[in-house]
Amino acid sequence: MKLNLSPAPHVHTNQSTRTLMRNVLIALLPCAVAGVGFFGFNALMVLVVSTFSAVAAEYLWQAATRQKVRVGDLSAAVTGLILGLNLPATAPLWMVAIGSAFAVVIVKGLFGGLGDNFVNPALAARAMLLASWPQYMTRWYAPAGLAAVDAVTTATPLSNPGGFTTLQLILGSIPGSVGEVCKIAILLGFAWMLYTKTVTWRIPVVMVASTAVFSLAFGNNPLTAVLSGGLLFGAVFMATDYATCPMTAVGQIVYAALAGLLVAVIRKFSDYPEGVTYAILLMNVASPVIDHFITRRVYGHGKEAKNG
Amino acid sequence: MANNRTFRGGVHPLHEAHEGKSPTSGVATRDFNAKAVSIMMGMHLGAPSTPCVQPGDHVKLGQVIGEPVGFLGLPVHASVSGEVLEVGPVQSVNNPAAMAVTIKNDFKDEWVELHPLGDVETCPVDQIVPAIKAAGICGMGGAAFPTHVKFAVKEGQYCDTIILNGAECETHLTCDHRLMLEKSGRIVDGLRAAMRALNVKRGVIAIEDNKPDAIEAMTKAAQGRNGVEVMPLQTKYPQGGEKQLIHVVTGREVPTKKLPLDVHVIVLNVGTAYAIADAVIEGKPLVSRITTITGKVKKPSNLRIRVGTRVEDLIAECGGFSMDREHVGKIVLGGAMTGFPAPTTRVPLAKANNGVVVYCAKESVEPEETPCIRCGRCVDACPIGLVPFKLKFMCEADDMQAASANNIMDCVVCGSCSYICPAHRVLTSAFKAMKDKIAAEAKKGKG
Amino acid sequence: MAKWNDSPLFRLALAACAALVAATNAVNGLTLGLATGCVLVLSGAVAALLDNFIADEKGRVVLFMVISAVFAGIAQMIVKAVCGGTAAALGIYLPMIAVNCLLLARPADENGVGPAVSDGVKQALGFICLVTLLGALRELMDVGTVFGAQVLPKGLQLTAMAALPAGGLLLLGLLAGLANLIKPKRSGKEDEAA
Amino acid sequence: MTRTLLFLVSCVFTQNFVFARLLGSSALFDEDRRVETALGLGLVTAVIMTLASVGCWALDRYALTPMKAEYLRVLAYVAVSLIAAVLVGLCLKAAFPKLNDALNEAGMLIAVNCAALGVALLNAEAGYGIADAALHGLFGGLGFMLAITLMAGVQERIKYSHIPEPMKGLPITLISASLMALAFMGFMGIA
Repeated sequence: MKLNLSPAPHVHTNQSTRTLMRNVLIALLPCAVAGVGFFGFNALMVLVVSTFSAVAAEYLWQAATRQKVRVGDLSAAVTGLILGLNLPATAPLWMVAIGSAFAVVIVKGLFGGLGDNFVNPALAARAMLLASWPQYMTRWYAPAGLAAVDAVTTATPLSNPGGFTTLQLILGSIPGSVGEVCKIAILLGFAWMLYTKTVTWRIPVVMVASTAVFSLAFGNNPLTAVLSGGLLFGAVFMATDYATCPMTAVGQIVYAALAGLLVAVIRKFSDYPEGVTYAILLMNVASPVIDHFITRRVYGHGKEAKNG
Repeated sequence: MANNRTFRGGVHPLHEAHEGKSPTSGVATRDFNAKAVSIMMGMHLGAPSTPCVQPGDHVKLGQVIGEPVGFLGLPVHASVSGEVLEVGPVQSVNNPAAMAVTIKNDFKDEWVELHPLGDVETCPVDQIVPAIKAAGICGMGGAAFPTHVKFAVKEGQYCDTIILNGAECETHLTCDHRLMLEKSGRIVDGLRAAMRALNVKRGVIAIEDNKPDAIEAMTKAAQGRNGVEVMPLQTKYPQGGEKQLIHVVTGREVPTKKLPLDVHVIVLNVGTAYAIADAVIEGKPLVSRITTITGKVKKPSNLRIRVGTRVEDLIAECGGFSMDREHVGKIVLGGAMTGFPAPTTRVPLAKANNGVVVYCAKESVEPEETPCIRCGRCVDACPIGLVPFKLKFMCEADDMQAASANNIMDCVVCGSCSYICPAHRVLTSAFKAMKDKIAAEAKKGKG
Repeated sequence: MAKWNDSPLFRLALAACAALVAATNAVNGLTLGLATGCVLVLSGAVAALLDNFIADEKGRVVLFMVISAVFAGIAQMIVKAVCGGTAAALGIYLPMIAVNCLLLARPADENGVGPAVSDGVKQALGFICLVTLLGALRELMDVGTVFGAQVLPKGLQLTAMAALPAGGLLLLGLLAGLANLIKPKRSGKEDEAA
Repeated sequence: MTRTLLFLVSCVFTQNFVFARLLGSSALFDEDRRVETALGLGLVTAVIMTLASVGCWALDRYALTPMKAEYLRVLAYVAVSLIAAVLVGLCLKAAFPKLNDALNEAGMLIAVNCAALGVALLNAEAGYGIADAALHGLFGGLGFMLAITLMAGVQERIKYSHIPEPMKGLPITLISASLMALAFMGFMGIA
């Protein structure tokens, strides 16, 4: 009888990185299905290419740098799928593959792999694609079910507010990126992640609320501001990325509030109709500074230590 | 009754399996007298005692077989009457050569001459602490800190509350639970003795609300005893930790690098209080305790065992392994969160060992350590408010300055972070190693 | 110049980083490289000559900066006269040489004019090659030409990001990483001796 | 009022001195600079840049233009920014000696002068009046402060990341700066 002498604790939670990532993938499915439903076969190809090229890029990177290949933890698949859902269905597939590779190798791999990156890989890749090929990134399909093959440049709710009824905004029968249009699918995914405790409510709720408040302050209709563009998708799936948001609860609230402010400012003043990508990226960059200043009080430290 | 008394952080290990306690929480305690015991000299925190018997001597139950050494020294008593077989090193849980006295049990249980002090409410106050030292009593919760030293209140210090730790937040263990059900009166006696010895007005017995029957029993026993109250707490690990108990019961926080006495509180395990009552009322030394034997054994049970009983005898008493011997993966002395893995079944139990848990091979396979995804679950779980994943990076980089600057010395090594980590990273034992290293460095620097 | 990493490679990359905004195509890169190189060598020589007057380190940096400002002013006029178009394209980054070439130089060593000039020339050549290479690569990726000559098929635009500072920084970072990969990074001290 | 606000956003974000104009980028490469020091250095740089802007404007207005000595502009501006840096350095030495040592560190000294000279030249090129020049100096300095503070935070964040050996040090800082520049591009087109 060979006794195992590994140290305490001897029991572990049954959650693992793989189960967490699997929960996120499940949460993303409704958005993917809705996206393909609205934008047809091209959208499906975009999602498939983005997910598989992310996984392939991670596999090659880890093999090339002689690390243990951990593609099984599904983190590359999540990054790929989220990036795919962030792109218009008209996106050329070679561009999608480059975006996924950039996300997995440059933004994550070069910094040391899972958990070591300081900005959200999918978001950085989307920003890189927008900077490199703006012409491909701003062509939107009019949603016409599976038949939608011809790329027609129509205005999105952001570039022509008021052009769509609120119901359309919610159902998602509006032009936009593959994953961000159907709000119900996003909320379904959010509910699943809350139920499986994959993410906390703090960041998405505070970010959406703050965007609404500041949009109102800047004179936009808060409801359309919340329901249009990538806000809901960004707040639920991208701002809550573990490695890139602050560690403490208060820090996360400050992070989400500032992100909401930035979304409103960018949408109001800058050329880009969509501010969510840059707002979250900027807050990812600022999150280490937030973590530096907003820390938890350690038991027995500070003035409360003596008599409670 | 909704009970919101709890602390920040913490985890719920094996919550779905009633903290792994269901097999033994309803099983009454029964005595078990092994055929031989190996009583170790270093069962308490502090220098091990020196044996004062030779092989061949005949010893009575309760006879001193080890003289105390140093300030933290405690006498060691024979837990059975019989003939001394051997005085030499034995394999213990964390020390391959622990000096021990092995005694063959003659099952007569012939007590040595005892000097009881009488009833706890009327006995002379100044003799209580010497009696505790003479009885060789140390913390039974797991720390094994000599109780008489804990009671040594320096001048300028005072104690206004004694907390009895009945939380038993560890998994699998039900020894305190059974003790509170079966010996509630004697526990309150022990608490009263301690309160009188230190002139303390308030005694609080803290019990987690997953043991309602124990709460009821102790409340009934505490009726009419002045200054004694029972406080139910929310079930969450590590509620039984000294710092967490003090914070929840009195609202005070022990300042860093300080002791509970600096916030005028002393924390005792219910088992220790019971031992104090034995020492005061019947003059008996600490020779036996209740231990939970559970996990992959045929008949999981709570046994009142003699100090020094070997693991193999305990398992035999519980009907042996409930599976093929080869499939046993791990035998842990203590609960799943802080227990020590036993290298062999010949390891004897010490005063502070409150459980023996047998795991099958599948349960004891260490999950592979994968990269940290910075999910922050360990930060939420840490009851002390540290940032475990960052400390782990510092331990990996062997950066002692950074680790101390980030308060690693405040870590109470409770295991919550390693338990909750989805990437199964080895955190708690890395912090333990780093803490020992920093302590050794400090001692070397000072020495 | 204590804690700051002192290997020539580090200083080279730093100076190139400061020139990224201007060096968006090969021509700009080359012009800027040449101008900076000349200013560096001349300032290094003059500074070495005047060295024994100023003892402390900070004073020597100030001296070097003033001298290089003079030469930078002269260089600006020459470039404006020779190729006005490029001078306009470089914008304020041409006069910025006054400060940027300080990144390349090491005015702290006191061992006379000879080594100062040779070190200056070595750094200048390195800088010219690096900045021109960067300019060429970014031009290739942005508009598909190098020194104006059409390399890639017309209309095929690799990535517009290369012309932006973000793209430049990324490219320089990858190049620096590659350099470390090919010539494993020796510790700071060793570089000093090389 | 909103014009100044938009000017602020433009100087701090769109045309950030470190990430967009890459003036003073050598300040980014100090791995173990604490976030608090970066904040202090940023404020000091903002003051120096404002002083330099006003000084250079005055020099231009009252000395260079009347004497039609544009060719001396570079030398004059370098001199003014040096004086500004030395002046601020002196009063800093008394108040915050530790900050002063950080300021006089190699990379930082060059970065500050680079930024001061840069803002002065930009003012001249854009033909700003005294008010706009001063504002440009101040807002540019705040952008500089934000950049080096965020970079100090990021350095602290990736300190324990498992960065591949050849990428350690300068290359990874360049990549980080590139990602941060990407994030700052969100404000393209504001003023």
